Amino acid sequence: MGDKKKQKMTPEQQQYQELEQKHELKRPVVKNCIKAFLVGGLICTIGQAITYFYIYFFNFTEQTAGNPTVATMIFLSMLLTGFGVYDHIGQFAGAGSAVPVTGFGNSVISAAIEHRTEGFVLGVGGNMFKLAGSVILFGVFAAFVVALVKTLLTMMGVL
Amino acid sequence: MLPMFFWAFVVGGLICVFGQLMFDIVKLTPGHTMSLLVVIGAVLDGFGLYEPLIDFAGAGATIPITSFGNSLVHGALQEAEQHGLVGVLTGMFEITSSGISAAVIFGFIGALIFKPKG
Amino acid sequence: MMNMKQAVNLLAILIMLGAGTAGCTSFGKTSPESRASMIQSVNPDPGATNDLDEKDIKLAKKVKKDIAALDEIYDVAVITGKKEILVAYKVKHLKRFGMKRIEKEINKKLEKNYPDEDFIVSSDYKIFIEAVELRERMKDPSFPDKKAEEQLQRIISLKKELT
Amino acid sequence: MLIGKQSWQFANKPVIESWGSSGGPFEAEGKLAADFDVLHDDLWMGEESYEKAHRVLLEEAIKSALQKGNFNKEDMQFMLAGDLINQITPTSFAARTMEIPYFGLFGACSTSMEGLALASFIVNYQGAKKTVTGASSHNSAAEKQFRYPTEYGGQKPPTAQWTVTGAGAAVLTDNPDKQGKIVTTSATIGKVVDMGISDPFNMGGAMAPAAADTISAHFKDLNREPSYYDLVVTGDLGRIGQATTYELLQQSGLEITKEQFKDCGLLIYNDDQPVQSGGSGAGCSASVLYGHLLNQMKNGVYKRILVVATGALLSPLSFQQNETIPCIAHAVSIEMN
Repeated sequence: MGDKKKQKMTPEQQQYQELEQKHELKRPVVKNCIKAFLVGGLICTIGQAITYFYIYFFNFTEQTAGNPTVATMIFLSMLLTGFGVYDHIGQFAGAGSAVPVTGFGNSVISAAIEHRTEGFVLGVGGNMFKLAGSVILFGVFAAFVVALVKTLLTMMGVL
Repeated sequence: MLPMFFWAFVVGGLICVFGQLMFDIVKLTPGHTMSLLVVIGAVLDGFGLYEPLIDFAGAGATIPITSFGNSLVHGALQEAEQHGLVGVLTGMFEITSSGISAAVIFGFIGALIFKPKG
Repeated sequence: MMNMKQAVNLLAILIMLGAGTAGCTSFGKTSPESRASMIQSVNPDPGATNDLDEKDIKLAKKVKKDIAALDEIYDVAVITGKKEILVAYKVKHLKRFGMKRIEKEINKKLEKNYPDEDFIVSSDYKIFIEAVELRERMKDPSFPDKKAEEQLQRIISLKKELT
Repeated sequence: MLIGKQSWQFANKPVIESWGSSGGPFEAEGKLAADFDVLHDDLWMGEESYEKAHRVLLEEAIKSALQKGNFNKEDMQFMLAGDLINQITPTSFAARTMEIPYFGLFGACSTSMEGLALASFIVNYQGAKKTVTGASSHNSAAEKQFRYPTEYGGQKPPTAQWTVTGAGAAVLTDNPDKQGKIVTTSATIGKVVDMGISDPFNMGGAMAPAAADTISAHFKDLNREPSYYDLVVTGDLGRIGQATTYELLQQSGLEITKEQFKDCGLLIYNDDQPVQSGGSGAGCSASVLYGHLLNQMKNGVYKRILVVATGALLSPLSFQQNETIPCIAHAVSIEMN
């Protein structure tokens, strides 16, 4: 895609962009990845601890403990989002706090809180999924396609 | 149990690093990255690779958003096993992800009690 | 105005926490000793709910020996009930990728060696803890067999919930 | 009077009689806190929404400008102002409060100089005796509209800039007594330049060519050398945009020194504030000029300055449709008479 874009540009634009690149502050990729790894890993470890908490003290098995764990993580995400902490974690950790479900929760909750000023129906209701909606769309649709293909292949005896 | 924590940390962290590379190298927006990860999760489960990863890394595989695609495929396939092709369709209507329900509920509660801090 | 809001905050959180815990406490609890089995290898004695039945106990011991012989496995609990035999085991961590395969192998092996018995096989930590818990309580001679059987059925229902 | 291709010279030298600025909590921690007339410790400013708070900012800036010059709002013939929010409602609503005949302007972050140039033009040609002009922006309102919800945990790259929560306003008059007063002498209106940058987190890089284009045009039209000015100050180019503009100017043969070339977006915050590449937004150039810079001129630090406000003319929609970012810059020269 980048090449296609470049072809459309005039020589003048290309020349400018080369000049601009020199001054552009590079993203510290390695540093960002280390931070993402540590924070993302930590969030998953907390998730693991919560899973074991539910297995230990309540009647959940390893598999059924998944649901309450996710719900608890999103509850924590709500508190952190509401108290204005999650956006600072996000700036530090990048994908480390965006990829875990807490990040999914954060995208829903932050939009809901933000648009409260436009009312509960049009504001909160209408904007809650403006960030997370694509995740749901592609999740559900990809799942549909994968399940369909797999079922068809199984029926045809390929698998 | 202790190795479980270790592997949850490592696997979860690595999935996040993958996301970070999508951000920084491919320059995708968070929305694009998350959508991509969900699709990857669904496809991996289609090949039967995601369940072993959950067995191995626990929350390291269930907490990242990829598990969302996995759980949706799982639900659909379960129905399909019982009802065939129709099951894929009906399965899609029955399954939900706890993540979505929790996010909806806590999102609304959040909007009731919090104000953005800016 | 602010105080009112804070009060509402607090109330909402309390309600949620209350609802969360109330929904869960009705389930059974396990003792700290049995929970320790999650961290370390405990190697529980095989047993039978009917502890007078020599045959059942013998069977349990034999099954345990068979399963423990597998390389990938490091801790096994076996309890024979009236009809079913519960086999809970732990898989070495690096072998967990192949848990499905291991479960199949175990099922096959058991079916081959004991074609007449009905096995419930699980690698789930929760089921393992519960099995260890049940074994501990069974050691108390005053613990009635009927109760033990009930408990076993409850564990089996947990396993069925998984699929 | 038109001079050159795209510049005006104001023979009657409209006087910037008084000025005022307001800012938010983040600006209060910045380098220029002392130059703000009103500072808030709450982003909401006691209002129900960020957009309403945005309106309050501009109202306060205008009110303090009027107050400092001993004017009533009834004295003003026109108000020329704008902001970044959809349909510039915060500014229009402030105009509703002020009850001054109103021109709503949109030039993104270049609005401040677009307003000052037009106000000078009107006053210069006796279109008005007194006008007020200004611009404002609110960080959270802008984030909400252009980027993500404020509480969303997205990571901003180092090229990103921080939208200033602030407003600045000035009163221009045709006061014949110009001795020791700050006046506007000329303005250059820029053309829209698009160098194909499409990253909305790199506004400085996108705006730099527009800034360089307008600055070059200004010196050419007025046949001046950069040494004429004590200071050439850009609106909100930030670190990347400023360095790029500087190089572009050097390439075009303008002899401008690093010391006389500054950027409002780099002046306003402390180095340890997490603003990545610097401040931005319509309120950035407005609050720095109608606060810090004019105060400095009054104190004799600068005699002649050229203010170049740059604007990125994008919308969230245009970015999502893969459009590149067209940019504009307007320059106004301000002198101590």
